[in-house]
Amino acid sequence: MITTLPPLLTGCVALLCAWVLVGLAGLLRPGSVRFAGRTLFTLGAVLGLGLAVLAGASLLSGGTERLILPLGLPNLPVHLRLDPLSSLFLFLLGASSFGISVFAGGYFRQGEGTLPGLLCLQYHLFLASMGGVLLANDAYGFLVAWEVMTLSSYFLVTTQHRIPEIRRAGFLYLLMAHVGALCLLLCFGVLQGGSWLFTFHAMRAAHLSPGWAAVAFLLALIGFGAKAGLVPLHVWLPDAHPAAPSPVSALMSGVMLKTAVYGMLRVGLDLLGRPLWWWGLAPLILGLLTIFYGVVFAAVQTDMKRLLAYSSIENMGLVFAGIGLTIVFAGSGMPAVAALALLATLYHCLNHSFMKSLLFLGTGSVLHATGERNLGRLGGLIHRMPWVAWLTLIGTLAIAGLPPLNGFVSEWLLLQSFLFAGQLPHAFVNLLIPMGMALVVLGAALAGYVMVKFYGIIFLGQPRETSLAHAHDCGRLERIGLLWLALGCLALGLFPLQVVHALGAVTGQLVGAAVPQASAHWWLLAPVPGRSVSYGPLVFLTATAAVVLLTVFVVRLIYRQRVRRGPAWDCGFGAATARMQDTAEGFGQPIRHLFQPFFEIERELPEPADRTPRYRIAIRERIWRLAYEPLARAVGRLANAAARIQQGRISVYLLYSFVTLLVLLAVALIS
Amino acid sequence: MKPVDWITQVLEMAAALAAAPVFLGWLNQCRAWLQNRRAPSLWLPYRNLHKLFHKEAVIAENASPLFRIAPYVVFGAMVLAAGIIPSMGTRLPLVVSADAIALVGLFAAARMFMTLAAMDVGTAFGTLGARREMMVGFLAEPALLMVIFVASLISSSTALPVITAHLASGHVGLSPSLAFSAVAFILVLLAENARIPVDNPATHLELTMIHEAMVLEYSARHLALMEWAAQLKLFNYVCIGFALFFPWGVATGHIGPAGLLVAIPALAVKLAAAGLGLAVIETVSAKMRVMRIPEFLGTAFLFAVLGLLVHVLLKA
Amino acid sequence: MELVFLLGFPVLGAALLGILGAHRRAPEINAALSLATFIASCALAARVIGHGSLLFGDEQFFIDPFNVFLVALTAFVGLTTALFSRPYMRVEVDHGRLTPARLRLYHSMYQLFMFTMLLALTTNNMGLMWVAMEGATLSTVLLVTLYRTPASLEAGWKYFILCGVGIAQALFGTILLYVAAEKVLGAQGMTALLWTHLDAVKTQLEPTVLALAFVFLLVGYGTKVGLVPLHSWLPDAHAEGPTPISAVLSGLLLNVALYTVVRSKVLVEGSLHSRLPSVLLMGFGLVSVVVASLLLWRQRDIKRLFAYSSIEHMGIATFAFGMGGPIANFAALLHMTVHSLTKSSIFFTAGHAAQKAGTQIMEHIRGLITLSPTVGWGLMLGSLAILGVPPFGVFTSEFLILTTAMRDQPWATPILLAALAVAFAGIFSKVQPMVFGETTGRRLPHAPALLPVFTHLAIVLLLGLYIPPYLAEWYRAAAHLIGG
Amino acid sequence: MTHIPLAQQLLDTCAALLLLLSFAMLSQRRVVTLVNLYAAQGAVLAAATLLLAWRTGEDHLYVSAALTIALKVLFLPWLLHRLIRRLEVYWDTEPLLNVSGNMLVGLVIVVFAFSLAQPITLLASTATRGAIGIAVSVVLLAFLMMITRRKAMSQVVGFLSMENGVFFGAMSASYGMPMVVELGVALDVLVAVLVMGVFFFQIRERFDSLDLHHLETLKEHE
Repeated sequence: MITTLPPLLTGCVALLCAWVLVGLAGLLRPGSVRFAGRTLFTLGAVLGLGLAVLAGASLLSGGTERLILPLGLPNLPVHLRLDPLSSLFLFLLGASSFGISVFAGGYFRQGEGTLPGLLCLQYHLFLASMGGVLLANDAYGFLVAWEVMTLSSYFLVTTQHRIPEIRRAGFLYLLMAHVGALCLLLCFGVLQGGSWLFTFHAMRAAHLSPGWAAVAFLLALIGFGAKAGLVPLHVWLPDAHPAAPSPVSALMSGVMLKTAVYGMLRVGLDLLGRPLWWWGLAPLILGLLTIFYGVVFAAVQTDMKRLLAYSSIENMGLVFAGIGLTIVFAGSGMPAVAALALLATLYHCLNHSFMKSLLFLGTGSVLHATGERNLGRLGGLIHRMPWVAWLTLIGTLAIAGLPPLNGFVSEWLLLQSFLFAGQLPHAFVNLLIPMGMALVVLGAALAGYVMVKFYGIIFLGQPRETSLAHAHDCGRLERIGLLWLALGCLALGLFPLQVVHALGAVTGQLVGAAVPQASAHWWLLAPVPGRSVSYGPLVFLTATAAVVLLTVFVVRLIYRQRVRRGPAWDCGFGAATARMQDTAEGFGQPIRHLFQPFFEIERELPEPADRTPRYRIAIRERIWRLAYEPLARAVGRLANAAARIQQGRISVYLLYSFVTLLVLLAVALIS
Repeated sequence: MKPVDWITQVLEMAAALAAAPVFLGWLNQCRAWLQNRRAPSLWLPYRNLHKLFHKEAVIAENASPLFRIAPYVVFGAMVLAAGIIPSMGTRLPLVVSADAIALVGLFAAARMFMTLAAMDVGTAFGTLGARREMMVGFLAEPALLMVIFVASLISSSTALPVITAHLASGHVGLSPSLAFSAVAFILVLLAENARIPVDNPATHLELTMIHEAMVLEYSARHLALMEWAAQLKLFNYVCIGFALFFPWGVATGHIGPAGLLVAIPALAVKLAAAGLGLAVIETVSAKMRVMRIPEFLGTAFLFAVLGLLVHVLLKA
Repeated sequence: MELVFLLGFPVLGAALLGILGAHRRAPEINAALSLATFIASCALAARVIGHGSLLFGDEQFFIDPFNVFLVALTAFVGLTTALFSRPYMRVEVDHGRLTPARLRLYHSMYQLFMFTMLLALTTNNMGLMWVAMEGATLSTVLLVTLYRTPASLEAGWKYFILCGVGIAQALFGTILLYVAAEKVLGAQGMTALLWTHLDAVKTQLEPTVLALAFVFLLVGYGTKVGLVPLHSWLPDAHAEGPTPISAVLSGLLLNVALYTVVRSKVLVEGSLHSRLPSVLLMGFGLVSVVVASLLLWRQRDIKRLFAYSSIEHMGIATFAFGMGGPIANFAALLHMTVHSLTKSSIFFTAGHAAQKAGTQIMEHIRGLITLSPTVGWGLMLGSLAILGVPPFGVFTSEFLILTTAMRDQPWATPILLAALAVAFAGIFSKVQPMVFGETTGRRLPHAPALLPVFTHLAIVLLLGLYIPPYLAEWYRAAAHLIGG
Repeated sequence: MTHIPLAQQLLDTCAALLLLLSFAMLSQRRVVTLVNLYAAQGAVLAAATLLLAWRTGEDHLYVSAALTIALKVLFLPWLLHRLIRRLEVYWDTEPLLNVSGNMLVGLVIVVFAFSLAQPITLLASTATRGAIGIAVSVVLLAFLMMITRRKAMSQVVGFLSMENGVFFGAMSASYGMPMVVELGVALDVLVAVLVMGVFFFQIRERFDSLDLHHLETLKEHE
């Protein structure tokens, strides 16, 4: 038992409790938006900031703190642990939740279905439980926090429970999450290795046979993969994330998915000790598959939040590919490279949480301003809501992986680590992985396509509906939230070296190797072991800025005439209307055309002689037809078979007992 | 980094700025000759730019600030790219802050701004152009990246100067993987710079055009910047080709007067040859349908990946 | 002394309520007597915790940690159910589904039922245990048919015949046990049916006979536990009886039946050298879990749905007892506790919901959360709890059971996993639309009795987050008694 | 040949009679006769108990014999007859399994029962241990009868005769159970039959027949 309380960990726990209290406070005046909506959410945001600070401090110190609370099972009190890995993800949680909570403070209004006070409770329980997942140091505490997280998010998803689709989405989400949690449960059952101690350090100590270890790894992959939306367990994600109110979608995509990554790293690289290299292939291949699948489907979406959800799937694929790569390298005795891959993975987690939260919040503002989620009815909002538009642009460029923003850094790191695949001692694998690299690159490029579609159709062009004329820009709190996240994207993009330094402790903890830092300059990132490769976003940015400004200056200098505004030329075609712009479907058409086999498309084409031509197209995932519907049917058939047992005639029931009796007696006699 | 390197750096950018229009002019001349036309003047692109700069700019009413910023950003990106690619010397201060991947990223950024600007006014042709451009882009970028990766696997670095220096140093023999990726690169180059058979820079038939469709709404100085940026892009791509496949004559050490004496003529010769080559390709091939482009670029991508596999297999 | 009170109050109550009959305050009296019983049980429990196992009435009664916690649980749920039935039955009478005369029957039989169960738990005499179990059946049969509807009559008849026949087998098993014991303990064994004595000499009992005895006992009492394929009476009886009875049936009777099975298992396993009893229990458990969770998919009647879920959970507990070992037994006991608490609270809310909607058919129960938030949330949380979602206690026991299974019986885990998933889909896909969405129901004159519901849920929640040390000790002692 | 004491022979005869009666019930289709047979079974049981009591001098066996006569020979048959008259159910319909089939299955069951009783017989120390097998088969035969009958009434008679078998088993294996238990059992049986009576009237007033096919509506399988 610890005599003196560890400062940072205690602080974190206190903050989590404070979150719960804030949530409960919401029940005091559940009806009032001003109190529950504004005040409490802002309070929660401040707590989040505090959490980020504490976690950051512990990350930089690189130390580990433990704490035991007298709760939980009789001989298994709740163990808590704050080590670099958990502090990194805690930081992520705190930092992005600050922006999201501030935004939420301005976002929630009356008539969102659930009462604001209840919403506040669920929201803060959600936050606190995520913190609990990251701090838990024993299987039981972990699972409890994990499921509370699922549950609270489920209630948040079904905020507008009157809409059947949303109910369906919530049900699907909870079902998949529960099955995943059961897998995790079994995984821990294997990990505890008969010691009946469910603490993580006991699991680290337990010695498993390779077979059992592999089983545990596989179960963990299924469990956490289901949460992270890994293909083919992703089906719940594109329904659930859009269904939730936008701040919640932001939390789910931005933070909750990362808890799955955390769990995967915790189990795969920490609890299982030294992983075998070929375990890595499973997450790698699944991850690559997921990247491609997610981005292709994102490209053909017409609902802006669905589009973002699929893009989240893609990014999770990227992360899991990174994890797989890490394990492959770590298992083949290349710790330095493994550290590089792990670095890319962690970095991308940070990036994605900021970028995706930013984008989801942006869509939230659009949704409130216009009441529209369908891209086909938006457009030209950059004039009506400049704040949202310009801040979202940063997120868009970042997630498209453009330098000098943050999305690029992690992709750069990942590609650098991919380039080492050739040195792997395993034939065939070092062939396979370059293919993987090709997929990653293709995914990144497609992400660019998706983002142009996303941004261009929502914010640029002419408004596709007259109602959009009344769209208003977002309020003050919302602006602060967006601004915070946008700044986060910039900072992560411009000061990678500092971030990498901070992450060093984590890589050291997980693969036992920090990333070498070749360059002496504070502005230059050169993490690749034994290679003279470097990337300096600051220089990059300043150079670009310098050139651009110089150009502007020169142009102004040599040419001083005014700019005239006129009607759009459009090749002299006068009667151009807003309806002649590309719709979302139109913009996605090339992708749809190219990757036909992926989709299950149903078209409704107008007749040649149609007075009022209508064109409708619905795209479903084949996986429903191929996997899930047959599964459901099979269970249904089994249920019918089982129902035959219960067919109402008492004689038959008596016969059951009779036969059972005789059989058992016979068995008893024989044995 | 010595001041001399900074000089080289500036010199390179300046050279690119100056040479890009001329190179286009030269390309057009070659094409004209091959097609038995009277060749336009070598300096025609300059005249065009000059003319455009002195016109009055007209911008659509519903154009957002993004529309006006885009040309400068695109132009700036291209100039910076020119500064990263070792066309004459490899000791470039800027290079340490941006390797080949960053270079591709830079091109991508330029493309992104261009397409967004094209969608900004919200005309049918603008969005059409943007869509097609992205369709080209999402296949061309990976292909280009894979091409670069082949070279960087050979020289175990993604920094262009290192690659060039390593390849130029001569102890890399003729390697099949490079051959594969060279083919891929040429296909990418054609697609990325809106050359026949992917796009026809000379056309004004709206339905077939890609690049032109995007800049339809631009006029005067904005258009000039866009055009110039396009020329720079072509120039940059050609220089990348040199850096990867024909790194001869590039000064790998500190670039003194002597180095210049070698580098400049070498570059000029290579450019001339490249222009001729491109002209030949463009003359013998016909413009393809838009929906064929993915196949075209898919081939390029495939070649690049093949190059990679060949390298891993043969370690060559 | 406490024991006298414990058993005395219900008998008194049965008589009193039988005489007073349709008195205006009969429900309150019922509740009061249940409260008294509960207090007595607490006193008893306190004493057992203090002094360990006790013997009363020349060894006819035996209290050890194992049964005393079930006694306390039974008394507690009995109390809360009485509280719940107060407004519930009033509403039923207002709806004209019940006459005052039947209300009298209901109250006195309720107390009698309590008595029989407490007797079955506390007696040390296997024969008396049998008598009590049969008594439990008889006292509830007429409650199941309380509404006199065709369906309820059918349900009652099946309940009566199947359990009657089953219990007859149990009697035969008891006799065999007696025969075997007599051999060891000497004839004229008034002692030869006393569990304590049997337990003392269990290693010397003749294995084959005991094996046969166990089979008879298992089939007999297993019928009352509702183990597939002996379960056929259970869903009917639960669905057609009045809701308080459904609550006590699945919350208490099943527990008591399982208790008797485990008692017999302890004896038999002591004498047998094969693992026959464990294997049988595990087999029955798995089959019950699988079949029940499949049948959940086809339910339309809310109470029937949760009746099947009871079968499923009894299956889980049985499986755990089958696995044996300190942790599995601990988990099984915990599971019995949390299941009876959760399930009874679910039946309470389900009853209110059915009254509000005027039907038990789930398609017609919609949007409870808008109609009456408390009932809605009660049903939602209760269902989630019973589905083993943390932080509720059911998760705790399932956590222990599954992790144990993963080590000891890995072959069974895929089956359990699939079954639990199917059960989750089956129940939640039906609960969600009942709680959420637009509503059709109407308000009722009597305010629903939600104290019991939320008391139960609170306790279950507590058990999920924190098991008080003395409670844990108690469970451990019990688990130790069951041995393995 | 060894001399078997008269009491022993009588006891064995009783056992044989019991088995015979069970078979008779199995084949019997008239409800009234069924009840009479049940009464006869009770009588034989009582006789056996008395013999045993006389032979072993166990007092409590006298008591249980008295109980048996009171309950199973007099009261229950009387009650059942009354019910039959009140409810006018004289005939059972054709059983689910025809008589010869019943008999055949019954025979198999008897064989099984005897093999089952083997270890018990070895263990038991009573003079009547040979009869255990018969007890078991009486129980199982009653079970079979309950399965094959279609009228509530005949099912009940089956139930009761099963109880007879159990009782006989107890007696022959260990000279009966402790007194407390026997009293309890008797009480339960009594209550059971009363409850059943109530039931009959309820069922009757609902369906105006005691045919079990009315009671086949609650089921999962359509």
